[in-house]
Amino acid sequence: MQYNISIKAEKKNLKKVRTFLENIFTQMQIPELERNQLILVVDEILANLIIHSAKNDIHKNIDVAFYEKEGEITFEIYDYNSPYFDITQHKEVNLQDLKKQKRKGGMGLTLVKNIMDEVEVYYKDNTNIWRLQKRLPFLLLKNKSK
Amino acid sequence: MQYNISIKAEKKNLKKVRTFLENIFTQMQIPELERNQLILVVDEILANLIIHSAKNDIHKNIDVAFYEKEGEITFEIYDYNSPYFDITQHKEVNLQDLKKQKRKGGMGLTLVKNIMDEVEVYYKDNTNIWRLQKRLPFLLLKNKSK
Amino acid sequence: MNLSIERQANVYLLHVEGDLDASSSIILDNAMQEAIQRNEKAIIVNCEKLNYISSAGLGVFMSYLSDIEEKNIFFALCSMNEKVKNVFDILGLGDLIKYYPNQDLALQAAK
Amino acid sequence: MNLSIERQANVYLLHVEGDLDASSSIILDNAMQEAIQRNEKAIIVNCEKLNYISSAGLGVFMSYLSDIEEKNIFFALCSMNEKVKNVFDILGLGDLIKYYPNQDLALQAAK
Ligand SMILES: Nc1ncnc2c1ncn2[C@@H]1O[C@H](COP(=O)(O)OP(=O)(O)O)[C@@H](O)[C@H]1O
Ligand SMILES: Nc1ncnc2c1ncn2[C@@H]1O[C@H](COP(=O)(O)OP(=O)(O)O)[C@@H](O)[C@H]1O
Repeated sequence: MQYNISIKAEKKNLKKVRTFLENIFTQMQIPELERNQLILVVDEILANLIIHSAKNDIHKNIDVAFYEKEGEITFEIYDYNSPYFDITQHKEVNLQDLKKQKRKGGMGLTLVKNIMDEVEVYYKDNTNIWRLQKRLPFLLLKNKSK
Repeated sequence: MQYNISIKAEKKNLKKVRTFLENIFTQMQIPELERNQLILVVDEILANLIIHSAKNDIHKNIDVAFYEKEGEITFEIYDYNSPYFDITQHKEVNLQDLKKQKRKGGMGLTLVKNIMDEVEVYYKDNTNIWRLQKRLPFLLLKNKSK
Repeated sequence: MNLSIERQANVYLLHVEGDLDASSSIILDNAMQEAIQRNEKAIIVNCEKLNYISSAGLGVFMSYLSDIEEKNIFFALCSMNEKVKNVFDILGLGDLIKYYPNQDLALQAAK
Repeated sequence: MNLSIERQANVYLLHVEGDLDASSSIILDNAMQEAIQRNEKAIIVNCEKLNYISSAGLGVFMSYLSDIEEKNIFFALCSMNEKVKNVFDILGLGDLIKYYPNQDLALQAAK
């Protein structure tokens, strides 16, 4: 079972994606904290793509795919609006620097990397594909007990 | 905003699709009766495709897309497992005939056609694309009042 | 979906619960077949707790109407919620299948 | 998201409600800016009714920490639900921002 949601690059759509995921995760009986972390991760990436990549152009599309397989959650987020984003160049945020610089941003990707087991971006057909994975072993137990 | 759900051709997935749509339609504040009709329509087509087209082969995929635009609900259902299905050849069910023949099936497409404003199947890239549309004018009013 | 059977005098009461779709209709099918084979005088299907029905569920009833007529069995559905009744009505099944808004009315008619 | 302001003695209490994401964080930003400009002695942000926070929301607090320090303002967050606190903790923000599990403790500390 794979779920997709396609949105226009508008910040007000962030809430819609969160509600969409909340529904799916509740159905999957993922506990509240994990549910929130997974939703947060997608919210962070989408916010980045809306702001830095699509630059709030509401005619631009972003697609989110979600599936679960053998106890592993995978998100794929398709960004059609940016050259290759080399996430391997991204460094963990330094909070003291952030404070000194009075910057409002800069913590999103750090959060994402801390929550997920795997965060990769690869570039194909002019598209940055963000693949985010997290193992939730209890999902496996639940499936087995069926 | 477009939603997609991709399932394996297994009857037990019908319930999952219904729950998925129920969540979206509840969020859209579509009233209960209309919500049920829309869910029913997708359920009927998917059941047909699982049984008649994918023949219960759980390795076969079926995709469902959903979007709303200007007060019109559109479903697109992608069937990769069947030659062109010419729906224009389908005739409204005759209940007396059904009773005489003791058939269990035969009412699905009639239901679908009665509920939706537009039911078409077109064939492209070895795929039957079922497009089902229904106008729900009150959605338009809701959007305007935002 | 869940089925339970209740007897009231000469009436075989089938309570259906949950979702009746292409996946679960086989359960109803077996129960209907069993009820008809027992040569019951009256079969009433109480749909009070039926949340959802698709054509596969309604098709089960349709497929036994001829047998029911031959065997002179009283057959009726009752107590559908608004959603389920709406599907029943769209297909015009009221012309072929008796329907009562509650179980008491159905039981009275069965006498 | 919704914001409301409450005064308690020398404390400027900001109640945040709903979802604090990249879309709504501008509202919080304006309120924080306003509070700091007023030369308040103490600012406490009560998060009891905050349902969700992303880095955009937390980033607003981060961006004012230097100003707050310069102006010698007491600043703390309090009463986060488990989800919100979890995000705060993952980033290790407890090292830079005072946090109290309830408003009374925060008010006491502000004295
Ligand atoms: N898809 C993208 N395209 C271009 N630049 C990006 C993209 N995503 C992130 N960035 C850059 O990476 C930086 C770090 O991202 P992040 O940690 O999420 O911080 P922020 O909260 O500022 O978005 C951003 O400030 C931005 O400059
Ligand atoms: N995708 C399909 N591929 C092949 N045959 C189909 C397909 N969909 C429907 N059919 C045929 O059309 C008939 C009418 O469909 P329908 O009214 O839904 O009745 P049923 O309840 O038997 O599926 C079916 O009995 C089946 O033989």
